[in-house]
Amino acid sequence: MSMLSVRDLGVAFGAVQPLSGVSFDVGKGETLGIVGESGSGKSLTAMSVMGLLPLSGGRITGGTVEFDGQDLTKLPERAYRKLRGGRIGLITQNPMTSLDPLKKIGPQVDDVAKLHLGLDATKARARTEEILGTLRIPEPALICDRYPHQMSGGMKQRIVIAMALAADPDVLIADEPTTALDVTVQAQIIRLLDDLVKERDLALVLITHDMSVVAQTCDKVVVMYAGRAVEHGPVEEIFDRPRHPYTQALIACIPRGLDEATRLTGIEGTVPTVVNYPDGCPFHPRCPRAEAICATDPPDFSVHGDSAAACHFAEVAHAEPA
Amino acid sequence: MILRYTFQRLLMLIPVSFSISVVIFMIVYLLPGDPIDNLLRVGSSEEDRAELVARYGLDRNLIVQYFVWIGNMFQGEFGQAIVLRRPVADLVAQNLPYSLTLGGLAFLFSSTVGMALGTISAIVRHPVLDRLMRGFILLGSTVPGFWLALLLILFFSVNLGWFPVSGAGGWKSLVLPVLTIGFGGVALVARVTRVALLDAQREDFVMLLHAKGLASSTILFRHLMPHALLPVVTILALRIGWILGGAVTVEFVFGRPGLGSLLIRALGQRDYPVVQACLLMLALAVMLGTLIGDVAQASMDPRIREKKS
Amino acid sequence: MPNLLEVRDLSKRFTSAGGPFRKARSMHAVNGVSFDLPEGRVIGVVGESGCGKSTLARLILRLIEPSGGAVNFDGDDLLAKSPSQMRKLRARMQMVFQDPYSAIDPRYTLTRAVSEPFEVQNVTPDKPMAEEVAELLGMVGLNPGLATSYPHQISGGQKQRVGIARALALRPSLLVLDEPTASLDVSVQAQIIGLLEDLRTDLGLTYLFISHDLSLVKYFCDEILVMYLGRVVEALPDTAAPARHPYTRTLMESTFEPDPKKRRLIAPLEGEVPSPFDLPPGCAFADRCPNASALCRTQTPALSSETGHAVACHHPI
Amino acid sequence: QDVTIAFSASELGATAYNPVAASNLNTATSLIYDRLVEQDADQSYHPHLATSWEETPDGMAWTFSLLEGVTFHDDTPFNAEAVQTWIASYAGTENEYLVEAIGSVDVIDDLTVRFNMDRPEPNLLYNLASAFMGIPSPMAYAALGEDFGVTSAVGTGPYELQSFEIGLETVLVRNEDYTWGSDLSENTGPGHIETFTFREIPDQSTAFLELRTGGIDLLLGVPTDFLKILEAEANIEVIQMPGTGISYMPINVTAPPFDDILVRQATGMAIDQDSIVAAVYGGVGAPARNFLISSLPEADVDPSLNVMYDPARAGELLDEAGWMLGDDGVRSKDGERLSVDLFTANSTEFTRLTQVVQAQLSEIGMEATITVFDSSTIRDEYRRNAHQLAVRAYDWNNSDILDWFFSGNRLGYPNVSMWEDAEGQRLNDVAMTESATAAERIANFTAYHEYVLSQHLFVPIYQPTQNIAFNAEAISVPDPVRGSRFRGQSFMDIQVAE
Amino acid sequence: MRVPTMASRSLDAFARMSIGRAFASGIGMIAGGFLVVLVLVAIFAPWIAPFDYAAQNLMNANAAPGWPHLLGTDEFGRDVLSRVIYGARTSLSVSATAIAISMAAGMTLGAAAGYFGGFFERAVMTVVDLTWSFPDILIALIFVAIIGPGLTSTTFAIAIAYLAQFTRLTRAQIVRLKRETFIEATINLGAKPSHILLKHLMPNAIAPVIVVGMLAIGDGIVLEATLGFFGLGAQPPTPSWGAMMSSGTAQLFLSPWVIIFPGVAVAVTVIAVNLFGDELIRALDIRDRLRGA
Ligand SMILES: Nc1ncnc2c1ncn2[C@@H]1O[C@H](COP(=O)(O)OP(=O)(O)OP(=O)(O)O)[C@@H](O)[C@H]1O
Ligand SMILES: Nc1ncnc2c1ncn2[C@@H]1O[C@H](COP(=O)(O)OP(=O)(O)OP(=O)(O)O)[C@@H](O)[C@H]1O
Ligand SMILES: [Mg+2]
Ligand SMILES: [Mg+2]
Repeated sequence: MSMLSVRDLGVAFGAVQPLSGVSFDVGKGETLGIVGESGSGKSLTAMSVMGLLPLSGGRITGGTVEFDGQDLTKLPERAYRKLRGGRIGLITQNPMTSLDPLKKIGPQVDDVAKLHLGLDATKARARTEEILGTLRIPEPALICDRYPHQMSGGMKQRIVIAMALAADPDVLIADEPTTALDVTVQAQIIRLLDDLVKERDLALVLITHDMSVVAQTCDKVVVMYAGRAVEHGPVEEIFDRPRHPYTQALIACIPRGLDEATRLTGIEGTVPTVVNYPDGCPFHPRCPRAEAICATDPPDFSVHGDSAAACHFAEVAHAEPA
Repeated sequence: MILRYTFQRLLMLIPVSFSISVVIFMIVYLLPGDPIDNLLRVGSSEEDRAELVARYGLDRNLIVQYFVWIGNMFQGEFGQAIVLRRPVADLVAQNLPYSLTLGGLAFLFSSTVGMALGTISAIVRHPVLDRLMRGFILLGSTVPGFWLALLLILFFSVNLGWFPVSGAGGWKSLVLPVLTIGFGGVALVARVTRVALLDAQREDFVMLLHAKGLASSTILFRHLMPHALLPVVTILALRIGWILGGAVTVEFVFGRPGLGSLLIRALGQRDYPVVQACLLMLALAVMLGTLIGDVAQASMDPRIREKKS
Repeated sequence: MPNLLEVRDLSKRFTSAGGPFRKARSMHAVNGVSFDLPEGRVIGVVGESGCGKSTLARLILRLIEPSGGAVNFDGDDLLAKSPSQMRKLRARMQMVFQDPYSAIDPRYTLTRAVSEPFEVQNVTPDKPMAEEVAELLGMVGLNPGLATSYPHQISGGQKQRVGIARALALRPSLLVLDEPTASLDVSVQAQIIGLLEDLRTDLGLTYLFISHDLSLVKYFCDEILVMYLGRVVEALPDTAAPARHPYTRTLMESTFEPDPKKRRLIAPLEGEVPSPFDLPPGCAFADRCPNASALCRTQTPALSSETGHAVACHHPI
Repeated sequence: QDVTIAFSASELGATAYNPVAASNLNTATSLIYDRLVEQDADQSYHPHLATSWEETPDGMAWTFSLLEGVTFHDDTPFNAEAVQTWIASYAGTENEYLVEAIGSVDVIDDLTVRFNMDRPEPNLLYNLASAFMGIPSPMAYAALGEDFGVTSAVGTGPYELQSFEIGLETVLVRNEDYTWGSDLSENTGPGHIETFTFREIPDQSTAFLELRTGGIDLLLGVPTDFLKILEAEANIEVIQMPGTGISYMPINVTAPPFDDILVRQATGMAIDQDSIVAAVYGGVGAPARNFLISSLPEADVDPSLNVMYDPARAGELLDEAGWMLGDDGVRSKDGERLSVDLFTANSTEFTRLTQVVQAQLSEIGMEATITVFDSSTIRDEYRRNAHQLAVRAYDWNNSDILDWFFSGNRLGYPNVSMWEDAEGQRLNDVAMTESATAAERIANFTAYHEYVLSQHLFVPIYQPTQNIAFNAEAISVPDPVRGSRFRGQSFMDIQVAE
Repeated sequence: MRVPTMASRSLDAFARMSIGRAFASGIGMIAGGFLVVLVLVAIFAPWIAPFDYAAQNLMNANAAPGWPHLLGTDEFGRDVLSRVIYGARTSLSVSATAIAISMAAGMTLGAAAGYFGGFFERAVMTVVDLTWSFPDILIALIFVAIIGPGLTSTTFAIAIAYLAQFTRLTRAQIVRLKRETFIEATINLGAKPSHILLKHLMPNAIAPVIVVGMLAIGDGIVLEATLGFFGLGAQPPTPSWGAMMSSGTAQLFLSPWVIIFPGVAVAVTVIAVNLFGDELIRALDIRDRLRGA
């Protein structure tokens, strides 16, 4: 059963529409990867789900965000607040700046349990220490008394995760949780998230720009480009039989050290920005197999088993990889 | 922790105070004119002059003079005013309370009202209110103080007769001067608060606070305000010296006594010891302000506490 | 092949200024690094953030003065050069920087940025400047039509290309690449890497390639130096060599394969990277190392090489 | 029961209530101390602490009988000994000249003293009536030393010093034992008002506003241009008294082009005193034609020596001196423009007057550049001999002011004209020390005055009146005022208005 | 790592600079237009002013606004409008000259401090910070006390009072720019220090300093007015907005126009300067670079 189900989501800031037509489902014990290059709208998707768009002046222009059967786009702010941090947790990209530098760690984490579980100060602290413990943070009591700047990036990211977990959420949204971290630390955090999904039966939305991370952790993938989902499906389908030329190109961009055969060439051209999103298929200016129709008609998703790709040539594409 | 920090900051003030004291000591030698001339009886002889010079120790080597002077300062011995002919300490003691009262009230007024206005303008997103507030802030930070004072006198004292035109008697005489200084101060504090709050709102962690499900008001008061306070405290701390010394215009217009007026008067009369004492007091206030600001910042911000200790 | 670059026991110690109330603290950002870079080869340097990679690059180019050691460039002892000699020499050893966004003066057009090398070295190119610039831009795959653009008008990948063009303007023999793609998207990273590969073959360049991405280094380089807290802990003679240092192995295991079928369980790594300011005695990795012995905590292992595969470990794998 | 008074501009900045040593005294001094004699508006002398006096015909001795039952605020008695110690205490002070002619003081009995003179001094009574000859308690004077007049001031006057904040405020309280007021006041003691608060308001125009808005009850010096407005106010009454000084423009005779007497003379003729009185001072006060106030007999000089407005003649004189009018209206000589510095002090009145003077000088082709200084810097400038012209004023109703401002011993300041002249010095010495009688003194000073005028050392401009304004709803003030100034004797008669 | 630094982003944006953009917004146009007109008025004062600013007419002193004296006359019967017009000359030129001197000196000091660092930097900054924490009016008063009253000393007093601001700002810019990659890259090309300083550091540091200078002209006008009010600035009869107001509080009662109009002139000008400066900051997108200095 899917915990979170996004349908045809669109977002606008004033007149610009940086996001449209994003759909995905994620169920308990499942990890969904959202992958895409910078500016493809990954964070916007996360913000929409969290109901935090108004903070930066954006609004949802269409589609639904269903959580546990209720449409969040119509939820009043007060009720949303209960959900946020309570049943839906968020982990942000940069652990360095995600904690209030003026407050000690303990209270920052305590807040969540106090707010959503109605615990008093001592119980909340006990809970905090317990969670820090489960995240393999040594000496939680000591850590609670520290300030953010006294800790390493990996440790801070764990604190942020602890905050997201404190109220035992059903859904966890992790927006590039490891991008700013070193590889060894990244591996630890990913492992931690993996364990959590299994232990707690979480629904995890893992946003990343790194296909390798997706390959290692996700059950399902949504590939985004220029504010749209271009392909989605089970992770193995996507890697084995990518149907969208963008997905194919993305996979081809990963350096594979031991596999000298493939030479890296990248994708010609540059990622479009919100102000110059192309008509038709957003990828067509860079697409090796683009034809006239691509420049005019936005492609619909064509479904292939569990996966679907928004490409006019999805069938052909798979037959002979670019 | 914070005590240790304070102590360290205090120690660090020693070299600064030393250089300030040298500068202040030297300023007096840059002033043209000679207090001895003011003191000398008309038609007196060179010997009379030499005697006076010796009496005030002006004949000694500059360095010796400096050390004698600074030594005396340390013992709270400010010397005798040359023109006003009384202990400088008395003069300072007589004027300081006026400066402190006026400065203190203006400070209080501008910080409380300024922060309130700044906060309101940062969080209430009403275009008309926003415009009004920005207009007020602009006016407050650009209108010359003495002109504002004149207008206030014209309106409240001359036309309405509510407050005295000048002088330093009773609370009523404080209202207009406090308003005059406060107007600029309020605008400044409001602007800094506003900008700081808007900046703080953009910080990454704020989003996470919202994501925790905290109410906006909680976020404002528990998390944003402390951040906004940091620059406000800095600017207010700097302001201490400004208010004490910068009030001279207001003191002048309202005919109020105070350190500023005393300094101006002493400058005019070339009364070295008084000039030195006033400058030293102001420098002290400035340093104290910075110190208070630093300590207040450190007590609010653990990062500063650590970096500097 | 002769060695274009010989680095011997290069060290850099940073000292945080002590005040009357603060202890001066010092750290070894780079500690006794030695290696040879033969002409035409690519040596990769990998390591985690803060391990001293960029510092090493700067030391080699003498952008900062080392605390000890020697750098020999094409037979010249760099550290013995006077500032003006050094300025001349720079034409032959160039660097591409990590952050393309600030690598070009925002007030310079691309033409001006690319012709600046000639200006500062006071050399006149064989061709007219405009042609030279167009050629350089073409060489790095930029449309010469962009010549009059300002940096803010082009993308990050294009900026990095300009950075490369500037570095190549004076036809250097050595190019130090300090994480040239770390702030770029994967698709652009691939473009740049491809470009660098082409340039290397076309111009016969020698690269010192710095990165935190092991798979990229493995893809791009001939030899790999693994750094940990200022020291080289392992020198892999080729990219297929198995890790002998436990740290290298951790690094390799932490690197994800882009293949969902090759999932593996990542073993948790104990401990944190120690502060470079107060390193424990002995091997800096000891606290996190599964094989650490008492010896590791007292004695720093030297980088010893048998069979050309050097490793600094008391208990190599 | 508390009356607040603002000093006039010229009285600001007193640093001590010490009549013996201080060089700057304000009106409050005259309430703390009594004098031996008082001078009335008609220049006549009246007994006060001295009930009567007698001068020997040769002028070499004066005998004073003292009032009985007078005590100082510290309850020590006022007697002959007190007078003796007091006179002696002037030695070495700036005010020593007041008693210079007195050789010694004999105590004849408890209430009689005799001054033995070194030379006749026709001006003795004038000196004794001056504020600088208020009599302090000898005991307190000795005990307090430098602090006398600062921390406390002890005299026999109708009011006692309660507090003195320098530059700010002086509070006087009634001396309840006072019964010895002079015959210049109706009330001989104690005063009607319990407390007098004297405020120093630096800006006269602020003081004026204070009076209008009820912040003060009495303003001792009203700038003339405010008189009309104050007269129109229902609650405010104005008293005008003859002035005791003049405003004038000293000329530095050592600074070219003023080393040329023709240029000096022409400068004098450029100033239109009548129109200044009419326009700047609203017709109040009188034009000054020479250096002394016209009530002094020495002011009555040969009319041809008086300085009169005559721009045509001024032009001729300048032509004669070689300064020719240029196209731009400025004269020049040998390619040098007739451009001079005009200094003034930074009070509202001076800067106003100076700007009018500047405009009038330009009429004869002299370009004057104004520099405004604060009052003590300007003295430094004079001493440095950096000035050419200046606008200033003095307040003194005795002809010996000529000595003060023109003696060759005081070049720079007060001799702002920088005038050194053997004949002048001779006439000065004669007038100051060799006059045996009042008539002789008048003759000598007139001669000196005439010689000074003949040298064109300054330009007389204006004789102000003393203007006192008060809030008639708060207090009543004696009218007419007796005495040469509005001081102690008049304050005795101030009452709270019904 | 993937996020471009704040500094480089604002540098990028800065390259888009053009003063024209500041005029683009409504407020920018009004404020900027006003300032342009004001400067023209100041330059062409002799042709614009209806009367001679120094011509006295004592018989028509303190006349209320009306015809022919639109803004009334002062205590000497001089035309207030003409004096306000000429006053613009004094106020603008004194303030602009002062700020120009201050900027030149501050930029030199600040650049040297920022570039060389070390003890020199600390010494310069300590002294400069000291003058900074003292109220500018006090600095000006002390300075006037040292070299005497008049426009020259007012100019220098204002210059000194604002020196700290420019020094700090320039230093901050240089220190920040020194960390930019392109500086290191240029050094690595073999550039001499002079090339770095003159071709890269200064040109990039100059824009915020100029904008702050523009804003400081507003403050300078107020300071000049204040000194004039104390009688220390322009000497009579030269009109300056501040000096015109210095004839005492009673003037408020006698002829308030003499005090109100120059004050309005100061206030409106300074407000316009600030508004336009704000627009410049917005147009050049350098708000971030003005922080912390
Ligand atoms: N507040 C905003 N106003 C206008 N446009 C915005 C705003 N926030 C984001 N955008 C635009 O929306 C697009 C998607 O942004 P988003 O942050 O979701 O990208 P992302 O995929 O998370 O990129 P990254 O990998 O860099 O984090 C971007 O092009 C961005 O310019
Ligand atoms: N100029 C400097 N002064 C003091 N410390 C420095 C300086 N430059 C670098 N360091 C320190 O030296 C260490 C190594 O820095 P370096 O930049 O070489 O690391 P790096 O391996 O390049 O890291 P990254 O992957 O983050 O670029 C770090 O701890 C850094 O803080
Ligand atoms: Mg994002
Ligand atoms: Mg680096």
